[in-house]
Amino acid sequence: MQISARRLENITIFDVTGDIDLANSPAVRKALLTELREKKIPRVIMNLQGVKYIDSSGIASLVEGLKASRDLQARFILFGLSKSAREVLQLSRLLKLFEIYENEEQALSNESA
Amino acid sequence: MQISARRLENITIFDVTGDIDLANSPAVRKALLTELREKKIPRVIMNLQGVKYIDSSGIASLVEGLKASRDLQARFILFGLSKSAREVLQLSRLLKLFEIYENEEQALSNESA
Amino acid sequence: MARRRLLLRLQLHSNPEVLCGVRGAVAPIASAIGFGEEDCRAITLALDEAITNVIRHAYGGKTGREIEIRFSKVNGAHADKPGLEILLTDRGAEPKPDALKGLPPGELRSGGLGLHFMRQSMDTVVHKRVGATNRLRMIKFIR
Amino acid sequence: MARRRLLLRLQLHSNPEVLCGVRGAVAPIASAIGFGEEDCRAITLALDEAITNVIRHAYGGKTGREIEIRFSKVNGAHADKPGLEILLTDRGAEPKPDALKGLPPGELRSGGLGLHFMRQSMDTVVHKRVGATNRLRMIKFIR
Ligand SMILES: Nc1ncnc2c1ncn2[C@@H]1O[C@H](COP(=O)(O)OP(=O)(O)O)[C@@H](O)[C@H]1O
Ligand SMILES: Nc1ncnc2c1ncn2[C@@H]1O[C@H](COP(=O)(O)OP(=O)(O)O)[C@@H](O)[C@H]1O
Repeated sequence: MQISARRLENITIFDVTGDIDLANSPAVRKALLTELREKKIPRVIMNLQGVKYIDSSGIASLVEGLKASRDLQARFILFGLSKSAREVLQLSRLLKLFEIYENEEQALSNESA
Repeated sequence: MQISARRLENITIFDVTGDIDLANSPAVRKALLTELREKKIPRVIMNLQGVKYIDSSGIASLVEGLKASRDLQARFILFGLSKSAREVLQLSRLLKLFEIYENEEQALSNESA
Repeated sequence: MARRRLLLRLQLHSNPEVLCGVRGAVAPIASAIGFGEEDCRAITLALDEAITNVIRHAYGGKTGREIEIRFSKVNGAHADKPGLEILLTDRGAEPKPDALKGLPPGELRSGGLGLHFMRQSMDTVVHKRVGATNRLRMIKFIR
Repeated sequence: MARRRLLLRLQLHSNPEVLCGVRGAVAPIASAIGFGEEDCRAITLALDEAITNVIRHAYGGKTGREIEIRFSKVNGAHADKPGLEILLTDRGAEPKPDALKGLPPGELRSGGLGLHFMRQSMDTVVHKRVGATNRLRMIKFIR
Protein backbone atom coordinates (compact mmCIF):
# COMPACT_ATOMS: atom_id res chain seq x y z
CA MET A 1 0.00 0.00 0.00
CA GLN A 2 1.17 3.50 -0.85
CA ILE A 3 -0.42 6.65 0.48
CA SER A 4 0.58 10.14 -0.62
CA ALA A 5 -0.97 13.54 -0.01
CA ARG A 6 -1.71 16.37 -2.41
CA ARG A 7 -2.35 19.58 -0.52
CA LEU A 8 -4.53 22.23 -2.15
CA GLU A 9 -5.91 25.23 -0.34
CA ASN A 10 -8.02 23.91 2.56
CA ILE A 11 -8.22 20.53 0.89
CA THR A 12 -6.04 17.45 1.18
CA ILE A 13 -6.35 14.62 -1.31
CA PHE A 14 -4.87 11.27 -0.32
CA ASP A 15 -3.97 9.01 -3.23
CA VAL A 16 -3.98 5.44 -2.00
CA THR A 17 -2.86 2.45 -4.05
CA GLY A 18 -2.66 -1.21 -3.13
CA ASP A 19 -4.54 -3.32 -0.63
CA ILE A 20 -5.63 -1.85 2.70
CA ASP A 21 -5.40 -4.46 5.44
CA LEU A 22 -4.05 -4.91 8.97
CA ALA A 23 -0.50 -4.40 7.66
CA ASN A 24 -1.17 -0.78 6.75
CA SER A 25 -4.57 0.39 7.99
CA PRO A 26 -2.86 1.98 11.03
CA ALA A 27 -0.85 4.14 8.59
CA VAL A 28 -4.06 5.18 6.80
CA ARG A 29 -5.69 6.02 10.13
CA LYS A 30 -2.69 8.08 11.22
CA ALA A 31 -2.56 10.03 7.96
CA LEU A 32 -6.27 10.85 8.21
CA LEU A 33 -6.22 11.90 11.85
CA THR A 34 -3.13 14.07 11.40
CA GLU A 35 -4.82 15.92 8.57
CA LEU A 36 -8.17 16.33 10.30
CA ARG A 37 -7.32 16.70 13.98
CA GLU A 38 -3.87 18.27 13.94
CA LYS A 39 -3.79 20.26 10.74
CA LYS A 40 -7.51 21.04 10.95
CA ILE A 41 -7.97 20.65 7.21
CA PRO A 42 -11.68 21.27 6.49
CA ARG A 43 -11.94 18.86 3.55
CA VAL A 44 -10.08 15.56 3.33
CA ILE A 45 -10.57 13.44 0.22
CA MET A 46 -9.54 9.82 -0.25
CA ASN A 47 -8.75 8.76 -3.80
CA LEU A 48 -9.37 5.00 -3.61
CA GLN A 49 -9.09 4.31 -7.35
CA GLY A 50 -5.94 2.26 -6.83
CA VAL A 51 -7.38 0.24 -3.94
CA LYS A 52 -8.50 -3.16 -5.20
CA TYR A 53 -8.97 -4.62 -1.74
CA ILE A 54 -9.97 -3.33 1.68
CA ASP A 55 -10.88 -5.32 4.77
CA SER A 56 -12.58 -4.46 8.07
CA SER A 57 -9.40 -2.94 9.49
CA GLY A 58 -9.31 -0.59 6.49
CA ILE A 59 -12.98 0.25 6.90
CA ALA A 60 -12.28 0.93 10.58
CA SER A 61 -9.64 3.49 9.58
CA LEU A 62 -12.08 5.21 7.26
CA VAL A 63 -14.65 5.24 10.06
CA GLU A 64 -12.08 6.95 12.30
CA GLY A 65 -11.64 9.58 9.63
CA LEU A 66 -15.39 10.05 9.31
CA LYS A 67 -15.84 10.34 13.07
CA ALA A 68 -13.02 12.89 13.36
CA SER A 69 -14.50 14.92 10.50
CA ARG A 70 -17.88 14.98 12.25
CA ASP A 71 -16.31 16.10 15.53
CA LEU A 72 -14.53 18.91 13.73
CA GLN A 73 -17.25 19.84 11.28
CA ALA A 74 -14.92 18.99 8.43
CA ARG A 75 -15.81 16.99 5.34
CA PHE A 76 -14.44 13.53 4.71
CA ILE A 77 -14.95 12.31 1.16
CA LEU A 78 -14.24 9.10 -0.73
CA PHE A 79 -14.03 8.62 -4.47
CA GLY A 80 -12.98 6.01 -7.02
CA LEU A 81 -14.26 2.96 -5.14
CA SER A 82 -13.51 -0.33 -6.85
CA LYS A 83 -16.20 -2.97 -7.12
CA SER A 84 -14.60 -4.91 -4.32
CA ALA A 85 -14.24 -1.88 -2.01
CA ARG A 86 -17.87 -1.01 -2.65
CA GLU A 87 -18.96 -4.57 -1.85
CA VAL A 88 -17.11 -4.47 1.47
CA LEU A 89 -18.55 -1.09 2.44
CA GLN A 90 -21.98 -2.40 1.49
CA LEU A 91 -21.44 -5.43 3.68
CA SER A 92 -20.53 -3.15 6.58
CA ARG A 93 -23.84 -1.28 6.04
CA LEU A 94 -21.87 1.95 6.28
CA LEU A 95 -22.00 2.88 2.60
CA LYS A 96 -24.71 5.48 3.17
CA LEU A 97 -22.87 7.17 6.02
CA PHE A 98 -19.95 8.20 3.84
CA GLU A 99 -19.89 11.02 1.31
CA ILE A 100 -18.88 9.19 -1.86
CA TYR A 101 -18.31 10.41 -5.42
CA GLU A 102 -17.40 8.77 -8.67
CA ASN A 103 -14.33 10.81 -9.50
CA GLU A 104 -12.00 13.55 -8.33
CA GLU A 105 -13.76 16.32 -10.21
CA GLN A 106 -17.02 15.61 -8.43
CA ALA A 107 -15.27 15.19 -5.09
CA LEU A 108 -13.68 18.60 -5.51
CA SER A 109 -16.63 20.50 -6.94
CA ASN A 110 -19.54 19.30 -4.87
CA GLU A 111 -20.88 21.33 -2.08
CA SER A 112 -21.48 19.67 1.24
CA ALA A 113 -23.97 16.84 0.89
CA MET B 1 -8.41 -22.80 -17.82
CA GLN B 2 -11.20 -23.02 -20.37
CA ILE B 3 -10.70 -23.98 -23.99
CA SER B 4 -13.44 -23.92 -26.60
CA ALA B 5 -13.39 -24.29 -30.37
CA ARG B 6 -15.05 -22.23 -33.07
CA ARG B 7 -15.05 -24.10 -36.35
CA LEU B 8 -15.15 -22.11 -39.57
CA GLU B 9 -14.55 -23.56 -43.01
CA ASN B 10 -11.04 -25.07 -42.94
CA ILE B 11 -10.17 -23.02 -39.87
CA THR B 12 -10.47 -23.76 -36.18
CA ILE B 13 -10.12 -21.01 -33.62
CA PHE B 14 -9.46 -22.04 -30.03
CA ASP B 15 -10.48 -19.50 -27.43
CA VAL B 16 -8.44 -20.08 -24.31
CA THR B 17 -8.97 -18.30 -21.02
CA GLY B 18 -7.17 -18.71 -17.71
CA ASP B 19 -3.68 -19.84 -16.81
CA ILE B 20 -1.97 -22.58 -18.81
CA ASP B 21 0.16 -24.74 -16.55
CA LEU B 22 0.81 -28.41 -15.79
CA ALA B 23 -2.80 -28.81 -14.60
CA ASN B 24 -4.19 -28.23 -18.07
CA SER B 25 -1.45 -28.08 -20.71
CA PRO B 26 -2.15 -31.75 -21.58
CA ALA B 27 -5.72 -30.71 -22.48
CA VAL B 28 -4.40 -27.91 -24.69
CA ARG B 29 -1.98 -30.32 -26.38
CA LYS B 30 -4.74 -32.84 -26.98
CA ALA B 31 -7.11 -30.26 -28.45
CA LEU B 32 -4.41 -29.03 -30.83
CA LEU B 33 -3.31 -32.46 -31.99
CA THR B 34 -6.87 -33.66 -32.53
CA GLU B 35 -7.54 -30.68 -34.77
CA LEU B 36 -4.29 -30.88 -36.72
CA ARG B 37 -3.51 -34.59 -36.93
CA GLU B 38 -6.93 -36.21 -36.80
CA LYS B 39 -9.24 -33.67 -38.36
CA LYS B 40 -6.51 -32.39 -40.68
CA ILE B 41 -7.65 -28.79 -40.29
CA PRO B 42 -5.29 -26.68 -42.43
CA ARG B 43 -5.36 -23.61 -40.20
CA VAL B 44 -5.52 -23.72 -36.40
CA ILE B 45 -5.62 -20.44 -34.55
CA MET B 46 -5.10 -19.93 -30.82
CA ASN B 47 -6.83 -16.93 -29.27
CA LEU B 48 -4.68 -16.29 -26.20
CA GLN B 49 -6.24 -12.96 -25.21
CA GLY B 50 -7.64 -14.48 -22.03
CA VAL B 51 -4.38 -16.15 -21.02
CA LYS B 52 -2.61 -14.10 -18.40
CA TYR B 53 -0.12 -16.79 -17.53
CA ILE B 54 1.65 -19.61 -19.34
CA ASP B 55 4.57 -21.71 -18.15
CA SER B 56 6.99 -24.08 -19.89
CA SER B 57 4.45 -26.92 -19.95
CA GLY B 58 2.06 -24.61 -21.81
CA ILE B 59 4.81 -23.54 -24.21
CA ALA B 60 5.59 -27.23 -24.78
CA SER B 61 1.96 -27.81 -25.83
CA LEU B 62 2.15 -24.92 -28.29
CA VAL B 63 5.41 -26.36 -29.63
CA GLU B 64 3.65 -29.69 -30.17
CA GLY B 65 1.01 -27.85 -32.18
CA LEU B 66 3.65 -26.06 -34.22
CA LYS B 67 5.54 -29.28 -34.93
CA ALA B 68 2.36 -31.09 -35.98
CA SER B 69 1.41 -28.19 -38.26
CA ARG B 70 4.83 -28.34 -39.92
CA ASP B 71 4.56 -32.09 -40.43
CA LEU B 72 1.18 -31.62 -42.06
CA GLN B 73 1.86 -28.40 -43.95
CA ALA B 74 -0.87 -26.74 -41.94
CA ARG B 75 -0.71 -23.31 -40.34
CA PHE B 76 -0.61 -22.84 -36.59
CA ILE B 77 -1.26 -19.27 -35.52
CA LEU B 78 -1.28 -17.42 -32.19
CA PHE B 79 -2.90 -14.08 -31.44
CA GLY B 80 -3.73 -11.86 -28.48
CA LEU B 81 -0.61 -12.60 -26.43
CA SER B 82 -0.56 -10.91 -23.03
CA LYS B 83 2.58 -9.15 -21.85
CA SER B 84 3.35 -12.06 -19.59
CA ALA B 85 2.80 -14.72 -22.30
CA ARG B 86 5.02 -12.74 -24.64
CA GLU B 87 7.74 -12.50 -21.98
CA VAL B 88 7.70 -16.25 -21.45
CA LEU B 89 7.83 -17.01 -25.19
CA GLN B 90 10.70 -14.52 -25.47
CA LEU B 91 12.51 -16.27 -22.64
CA SER B 92 12.09 -19.58 -24.48
CA ARG B 93 13.71 -17.98 -27.58
CA LEU B 94 10.85 -19.47 -29.61
CA LEU B 95 8.96 -16.23 -30.26
CA LYS B 96 10.30 -15.98 -33.83
CA LEU B 97 9.34 -19.54 -34.71
CA PHE B 98 5.63 -18.96 -34.21
CA GLU B 99 3.27 -17.14 -36.53
CA ILE B 100 1.86 -14.46 -34.24
CA TYR B 101 -0.67 -11.68 -34.86
CA GLU B 102 -2.13 -8.92 -32.77
CA ASN B 103 -5.79 -9.76 -33.19
CA GLU B 104 -8.29 -12.17 -34.69
CA GLU B 105 -8.88 -10.14 -37.84
CA GLN B 106 -5.20 -10.29 -38.75
CA ALA B 107 -4.97 -13.95 -37.82
CA LEU B 108 -7.85 -14.73 -40.15
CA SER B 109 -6.93 -12.49 -43.05
CA ASN B 110 -3.21 -12.92 -43.39
CA GLU B 111 -1.76 -15.18 -45.99
CA SER B 112 0.91 -17.62 -44.96
CA ALA B 113 3.93 -15.84 -43.53
CA MET C 1 -19.62 -33.79 5.30
CA ALA C 2 -19.08 -36.47 2.75
CA ARG C 3 -15.49 -36.15 1.59
CA ARG C 4 -12.59 -33.80 2.13
CA ARG C 5 -9.47 -33.48 0.03
CA LEU C 6 -6.59 -31.40 1.40
CA LEU C 7 -5.35 -29.00 -1.24
CA LEU C 8 -2.87 -26.77 0.53
CA ARG C 9 -1.50 -26.23 3.98
CA LEU C 10 0.01 -22.90 4.95
CA GLN C 11 2.04 -22.13 8.00
CA LEU C 12 2.70 -18.54 8.83
CA HIS C 13 3.59 -16.24 11.64
CA SER C 14 1.17 -13.79 13.18
CA ASN C 15 2.60 -11.02 11.03
CA PRO C 16 0.18 -8.73 9.17
CA GLU C 17 2.63 -8.49 6.27
CA VAL C 18 1.87 -12.02 5.09
CA LEU C 19 -1.88 -11.42 4.80
CA CYS C 20 -1.42 -10.41 1.16
CA GLY C 21 0.28 -13.72 0.35
CA VAL C 22 -2.52 -15.72 1.95
CA ARG C 23 -5.13 -13.74 0.04
CA GLY C 24 -3.14 -14.37 -3.12
CA ALA C 25 -3.23 -18.10 -2.47
CA VAL C 26 -6.87 -18.53 -1.56
CA ALA C 27 -8.49 -16.69 -4.47
CA PRO C 28 -7.12 -18.96 -7.22
CA ILE C 29 -7.80 -22.06 -5.13
CA ALA C 30 -11.44 -21.04 -4.77
CA SER C 31 -11.56 -20.21 -8.46
CA ALA C 32 -10.08 -23.60 -9.35
CA ILE C 33 -12.80 -25.33 -7.32
CA GLY C 34 -15.33 -23.46 -9.40
CA PHE C 35 -16.40 -20.40 -7.41
CA GLY C 36 -17.27 -17.26 -9.35
CA GLU C 37 -15.43 -13.99 -8.93
CA GLU C 38 -17.73 -12.50 -6.31
CA ASP C 39 -17.57 -15.66 -4.20
CA CYS C 40 -13.78 -15.71 -4.50
CA ARG C 41 -13.68 -12.15 -3.18
CA ALA C 42 -16.01 -13.09 -0.32
CA ILE C 43 -13.88 -16.11 0.64
CA THR C 44 -10.73 -14.02 0.47
CA LEU C 45 -12.29 -11.44 2.77
CA ALA C 46 -13.47 -14.05 5.26
CA LEU C 47 -10.02 -15.60 5.51
CA ASP C 48 -8.31 -12.22 5.82
CA GLU C 49 -10.68 -11.29 8.64
CA ALA C 50 -10.16 -14.60 10.41
CA ILE C 51 -6.37 -14.25 10.34
CA THR C 52 -6.63 -10.61 11.38
CA ASN C 53 -8.65 -11.68 14.42
CA VAL C 54 -6.14 -14.38 15.33
CA ILE C 55 -3.30 -11.86 15.14
CA ARG C 56 -5.17 -9.15 17.07
CA HIS C 57 -7.22 -11.11 19.57
CA ALA C 58 -5.89 -14.65 20.02
CA TYR C 59 -2.26 -13.43 19.97
CA GLY C 60 -2.98 -9.93 21.28
CA GLY C 61 -1.09 -8.32 18.40
CA LYS C 62 2.12 -10.23 19.08
CA THR C 63 4.02 -11.16 15.93
CA GLY C 64 5.99 -14.36 15.37
CA ARG C 65 3.30 -16.74 16.68
CA GLU C 66 2.20 -19.76 14.70
CA ILE C 67 -0.86 -19.89 12.50
CA GLU C 68 -1.79 -22.83 10.32
CA ILE C 69 -4.30 -22.84 7.50
CA ARG C 70 -5.62 -25.87 5.64
CA PHE C 71 -7.60 -25.60 2.45
CA SER C 72 -9.67 -28.61 1.50
CA LYS C 73 -12.10 -29.29 -1.25
CA VAL C 74 -15.27 -30.80 0.20
CA ASN C 75 -18.29 -32.42 -1.31
CA GLY C 76 -21.64 -31.60 0.16
CA ALA C 77 -25.09 -32.91 -0.64
CA HIS C 78 -24.68 -32.23 -4.36
CA ALA C 79 -21.68 -33.87 -6.00
CA ASP C 80 -21.60 -31.19 -8.67
CA LYS C 81 -21.58 -28.38 -6.09
CA PRO C 82 -18.34 -28.82 -4.20
CA GLY C 83 -17.15 -26.47 -1.51
CA LEU C 84 -14.07 -25.03 0.09
CA GLU C 85 -13.27 -25.72 3.71
CA ILE C 86 -10.75 -23.51 5.47
CA LEU C 87 -9.40 -24.67 8.80
CA LEU C 88 -7.43 -22.10 10.77
CA THR C 89 -5.45 -23.20 13.81
CA ASP C 90 -3.64 -21.03 16.35
CA ARG C 91 -2.15 -21.55 19.79
CA GLY C 92 -3.35 -18.27 21.23
CA ALA C 93 -5.77 -17.30 23.96
CA GLU C 94 -9.23 -18.78 24.16
CA PRO C 95 -11.96 -16.28 23.25
CA LYS C 96 -13.87 -14.88 26.20
CA PRO C 97 -17.40 -16.24 26.60
CA ASP C 98 -19.74 -14.42 24.21
CA ALA C 99 -16.82 -12.63 22.55
CA LEU C 100 -17.53 -14.36 19.26
CA LYS C 101 -21.13 -13.21 19.15
CA GLY C 102 -20.16 -10.19 17.15
CA LEU C 103 -21.80 -6.80 16.96
CA PRO C 104 -24.55 -5.57 14.65
CA PRO C 105 -23.12 -3.82 11.57
CA GLY C 106 -24.16 -0.40 10.29
CA GLU C 107 -23.01 1.58 13.29
CA LEU C 108 -20.25 4.15 13.26
CA ARG C 109 -17.82 2.14 15.30
CA SER C 110 -14.22 1.56 14.35
CA GLY C 111 -14.22 -2.20 14.77
CA GLY C 112 -16.55 -5.08 15.21
CA LEU C 113 -17.03 -5.84 11.51
CA GLY C 114 -14.74 -8.85 11.09
CA LEU C 115 -17.03 -11.57 12.41
CA HIS C 116 -19.95 -10.08 10.51
CA PHE C 117 -17.93 -10.19 7.28
CA MET C 118 -16.91 -13.80 7.92
CA ARG C 119 -20.48 -14.93 8.59
CA GLN C 120 -21.85 -13.03 5.61
CA SER C 121 -19.21 -14.48 3.32
CA MET C 122 -19.21 -18.15 4.33
CA ASP C 123 -21.93 -20.75 4.84
CA THR C 124 -20.41 -22.05 8.06
CA VAL C 125 -18.15 -20.36 10.60
CA VAL C 126 -17.46 -22.45 13.69
CA HIS C 127 -14.93 -21.92 16.45
CA LYS C 128 -13.75 -24.82 18.58
CA ARG C 129 -11.20 -24.97 21.39
CA VAL C 130 -9.12 -28.17 21.19
CA GLY C 131 -6.50 -28.49 23.91
CA ALA C 132 -4.31 -25.42 23.70
CA THR C 133 -5.45 -24.55 20.19
CA ASN C 134 -8.25 -22.58 18.60
CA ARG C 135 -9.73 -24.11 15.47
CA LEU C 136 -11.84 -22.01 13.21
CA ARG C 137 -13.62 -23.92 10.48
CA MET C 138 -15.19 -22.01 7.62
CA ILE C 139 -17.00 -23.66 4.74
CA LYS C 140 -18.64 -22.32 1.64
CA PHE C 141 -20.35 -24.30 -1.10
CA ILE C 142 -20.87 -23.36 -4.70
CA ARG C 143 -24.46 -22.34 -5.25
CA MET D 1 23.71 -14.43 3.50
CA ALA D 2 23.31 -11.93 6.28
CA ARG D 3 19.81 -12.44 7.64
CA ARG D 4 16.76 -14.49 6.80
CA ARG D 5 13.21 -14.00 8.00
CA LEU D 6 10.68 -16.73 7.32
CA LEU D 7 7.51 -15.23 5.87
CA LEU D 8 5.40 -18.19 4.87
CA ARG D 9 5.59 -21.94 4.76
CA LEU D 10 3.43 -23.93 2.37
CA GLN D 11 2.83 -27.63 2.39
CA LEU D 12 1.16 -29.16 -0.60
CA HIS D 13 0.71 -32.39 -2.43
CA SER D 14 2.27 -33.11 -5.79
CA ASN D 15 -0.97 -32.18 -7.50
CA PRO D 16 -0.84 -29.83 -10.50
CA GLU D 17 -4.16 -28.28 -9.45
CA VAL D 18 -2.57 -26.40 -6.56
CA LEU D 19 0.01 -24.65 -8.73
CA CYS D 20 -2.38 -21.73 -9.22
CA GLY D 21 -2.66 -21.24 -5.46
CA VAL D 22 1.09 -21.21 -5.00
CA ARG D 23 1.49 -18.69 -7.79
CA GLY D 24 -1.21 -16.60 -6.18
CA ALA D 25 0.70 -16.60 -2.90
CA VAL D 26 4.19 -15.82 -4.17
CA ALA D 27 3.43 -12.79 -6.35
CA PRO D 28 2.06 -10.58 -3.55
CA ILE D 29 4.82 -11.72 -1.19
CA ALA D 30 7.44 -10.66 -3.73
CA SER D 31 5.58 -7.43 -4.31
CA ALA D 32 5.43 -6.75 -0.56
CA ILE D 33 9.20 -7.19 -0.31
CA GLY D 34 9.52 -4.53 -2.98
CA PHE D 35 9.95 -6.32 -6.31
CA GLY D 36 8.48 -4.67 -9.38
CA GLU D 37 5.82 -6.30 -11.54
CA GLU D 38 8.17 -7.87 -14.05
CA ASP D 39 10.30 -9.38 -11.27
CA CYS D 40 7.17 -10.69 -9.55
CA ARG D 41 6.18 -12.41 -12.77
CA ALA D 42 9.67 -13.88 -13.15
CA ILE D 43 9.69 -15.20 -9.55
CA THR D 44 6.21 -16.69 -10.03
CA LEU D 45 7.38 -18.45 -13.19
CA ALA D 46 10.53 -19.82 -11.52
CA LEU D 47 8.55 -21.26 -8.62
CA ASP D 48 5.90 -22.75 -10.91
CA GLU D 49 8.63 -24.42 -12.97
CA ALA D 50 10.39 -25.74 -9.89
CA ILE D 51 7.21 -27.33 -8.52
CA THR D 52 6.33 -28.69 -11.97
CA ASN D 53 9.74 -30.40 -12.08
CA VAL D 54 9.28 -31.87 -8.62
CA ILE D 55 5.88 -33.27 -9.61
CA ARG D 56 7.06 -34.62 -12.98
CA HIS D 57 10.62 -35.70 -12.28
CA ALA D 58 11.24 -36.14 -8.55
CA TYR D 59 7.84 -37.78 -8.04
CA GLY D 60 7.50 -39.18 -11.57
CA GLY D 61 4.07 -37.65 -12.01
CA LYS D 62 2.62 -39.30 -8.91
CA THR D 63 0.12 -37.16 -7.05
CA GLY D 64 -0.32 -37.02 -3.28
CA ARG D 65 3.38 -36.72 -2.41
CA GLU D 66 4.65 -34.02 -0.08
CA ILE D 67 6.16 -30.76 -1.18
CA GLU D 68 7.18 -27.98 1.18
CA ILE D 69 7.93 -24.41 0.27
CA ARG D 70 9.43 -21.75 2.50
CA PHE D 71 9.49 -18.10 1.59
CA SER D 72 11.98 -15.95 3.44
CA LYS D 73 13.00 -12.36 3.16
CA VAL D 74 16.78 -12.11 3.03
CA ASN D 75 19.21 -9.24 3.26
CA GLY D 76 22.13 -9.27 0.92
CA ALA D 77 25.10 -6.94 0.64
CA HIS D 78 22.86 -3.87 0.48
CA ALA D 79 20.46 -3.41 3.36
CA ASP D 80 18.10 -1.44 1.14
CA LYS D 81 18.04 -4.16 -1.52
CA PRO D 82 16.47 -7.16 0.17
CA GLY D 83 15.71 -10.40 -1.59
CA LEU D 84 13.36 -13.34 -1.61
CA GLU D 85 14.60 -16.83 -0.86
CA ILE D 86 12.44 -19.78 -1.86
CA LEU D 87 13.31 -23.17 -0.41
CA LEU D 88 11.56 -26.14 -1.99
CA THR D 89 11.78 -29.53 -0.31
CA ASP D 90 10.56 -32.87 -1.61
CA ARG D 91 11.11 -36.51 -0.71
CA GLY D 92 11.32 -37.77 -4.27
CA ALA D 93 14.03 -39.34 -6.37
CA GLU D 94 17.48 -37.87 -6.57
CA PRO D 95 18.16 -36.26 -9.96
CA LYS D 96 20.39 -38.30 -12.25
CA PRO D 97 23.93 -36.96 -12.59
CA ASP D 98 24.00 -34.13 -15.14
CA ALA D 99 20.17 -34.12 -15.35
CA LEU D 100 20.01 -30.62 -13.92
CA LYS D 101 22.36 -29.17 -16.51
CA GLY D 102 19.42 -28.23 -18.68
CA LEU D 103 19.21 -27.84 -22.43
CA PRO D 104 19.86 -24.77 -24.58
CA PRO D 105 16.63 -22.88 -25.35
CA GLY D 106 15.46 -21.76 -28.80
CA GLU D 107 15.02 -25.22 -30.23
CA LEU D 108 11.74 -26.73 -31.32
CA ARG D 109 11.56 -29.28 -28.57
CA SER D 110 8.54 -29.86 -26.41
CA GLY D 111 10.28 -29.71 -23.08
CA GLY D 112 13.57 -28.74 -21.55
CA LEU D 113 12.63 -25.11 -20.83
CA GLY D 114 11.90 -25.26 -17.11
CA LEU D 115 15.43 -25.09 -15.75
CA HIS D 116 16.28 -22.38 -18.26
CA PHE D 117 13.31 -20.29 -17.07
CA MET D 118 14.30 -20.79 -13.45
CA ARG D 119 17.90 -19.72 -14.03
CA GLN D 120 16.89 -16.74 -16.14
CA SER D 121 14.40 -15.60 -13.54
CA MET D 122 16.38 -15.98 -10.32
CA ASP D 123 19.87 -14.90 -9.20
CA THR D 124 20.63 -18.26 -7.57
CA VAL D 125 19.23 -21.74 -8.25
CA VAL D 126 20.95 -24.49 -6.27
CA HIS D 127 19.92 -28.10 -5.80
CA LYS D 128 21.15 -30.07 -2.81
CA ARG D 129 20.42 -33.62 -1.73
CA VAL D 130 20.03 -33.88 2.06
CA GLY D 131 19.28 -37.38 3.35
CA ALA D 132 16.15 -38.55 1.57
CA THR D 133 15.15 -35.04 0.50
CA ASN D 134 15.84 -32.73 -2.41
CA ARG D 135 16.30 -29.08 -1.50
CA LEU D 136 16.08 -26.48 -4.16
CA ARG D 137 17.10 -23.02 -3.06
CA MET D 138 16.30 -20.07 -5.29
CA ILE D 139 17.17 -16.49 -4.43
CA LYS D 140 16.52 -13.21 -6.15
CA PHE D 141 17.52 -9.76 -4.96
CA ILE D 142 15.94 -6.45 -5.80
CA ARG D 143 18.16 -4.58 -8.24
N1 LIG E 1 -9.83 -15.24 17.10
C1 LIG E 1 -10.36 -14.61 18.18
N2 LIG E 1 -9.94 -14.89 19.42
C2 LIG E 1 -10.46 -14.23 20.48
N3 LIG E 1 -11.41 -13.30 20.39
C3 LIG E 1 -11.89 -12.97 19.18
C4 LIG E 1 -11.38 -13.61 18.02
N4 LIG E 1 -12.05 -13.10 16.95
C5 LIG E 1 -12.89 -12.18 17.44
N5 LIG E 1 -12.81 -12.10 18.78
C6 LIG E 1 -13.62 -11.21 19.67
O1 LIG E 1 -14.79 -10.82 18.96
C7 LIG E 1 -14.85 -9.40 18.84
C8 LIG E 1 -15.45 -9.00 17.50
O2 LIG E 1 -14.56 -9.35 16.45
P1 LIG E 1 -14.70 -8.66 15.05
O3 LIG E 1 -16.10 -8.70 14.61
O4 LIG E 1 -13.71 -9.28 14.12
O5 LIG E 1 -14.32 -7.14 15.25
P2 LIG E 1 -12.96 -6.48 15.83
O6 LIG E 1 -11.88 -7.49 15.66
O7 LIG E 1 -12.76 -5.28 14.98
O8 LIG E 1 -13.25 -6.13 17.25
C9 LIG E 1 -13.42 -8.92 19.02
O9 LIG E 1 -13.33 -7.60 19.50
C10 LIG E 1 -12.88 -9.95 20.03
O10 LIG E 1 -13.24 -9.61 21.34
N1 LIG F 1 13.33 -31.79 -9.61
C1 LIG F 1 13.96 -32.61 -10.49
N2 LIG F 1 14.28 -33.88 -10.12
C2 LIG F 1 14.89 -34.72 -10.99
N3 LIG F 1 15.22 -34.38 -12.25
C3 LIG F 1 14.93 -33.14 -12.68
C4 LIG F 1 14.29 -32.19 -11.81
N4 LIG F 1 14.14 -31.05 -12.51
C5 LIG F 1 14.65 -31.26 -13.73
N5 LIG F 1 15.13 -32.51 -13.84
C6 LIG F 1 15.79 -33.09 -15.03
O1 LIG F 1 16.23 -32.01 -15.86
C7 LIG F 1 15.63 -32.10 -17.16
C8 LIG F 1 15.37 -30.71 -17.70
O2 LIG F 1 14.37 -30.09 -16.92
P1 LIG F 1 13.54 -28.87 -17.51
O3 LIG F 1 14.50 -27.87 -18.07
O4 LIG F 1 12.64 -28.36 -16.46
O5 LIG F 1 12.70 -29.45 -18.73
P2 LIG F 1 11.61 -30.62 -18.76
O6 LIG F 1 11.11 -30.78 -17.37
O7 LIG F 1 10.57 -30.13 -19.69
O8 LIG F 1 12.32 -31.82 -19.28
C9 LIG F 1 14.39 -32.93 -16.97
O9 LIG F 1 13.97 -33.57 -18.14
C10 LIG F 1 14.82 -33.91 -15.87
O10 LIG F 1 15.54 -34.98 -16.42
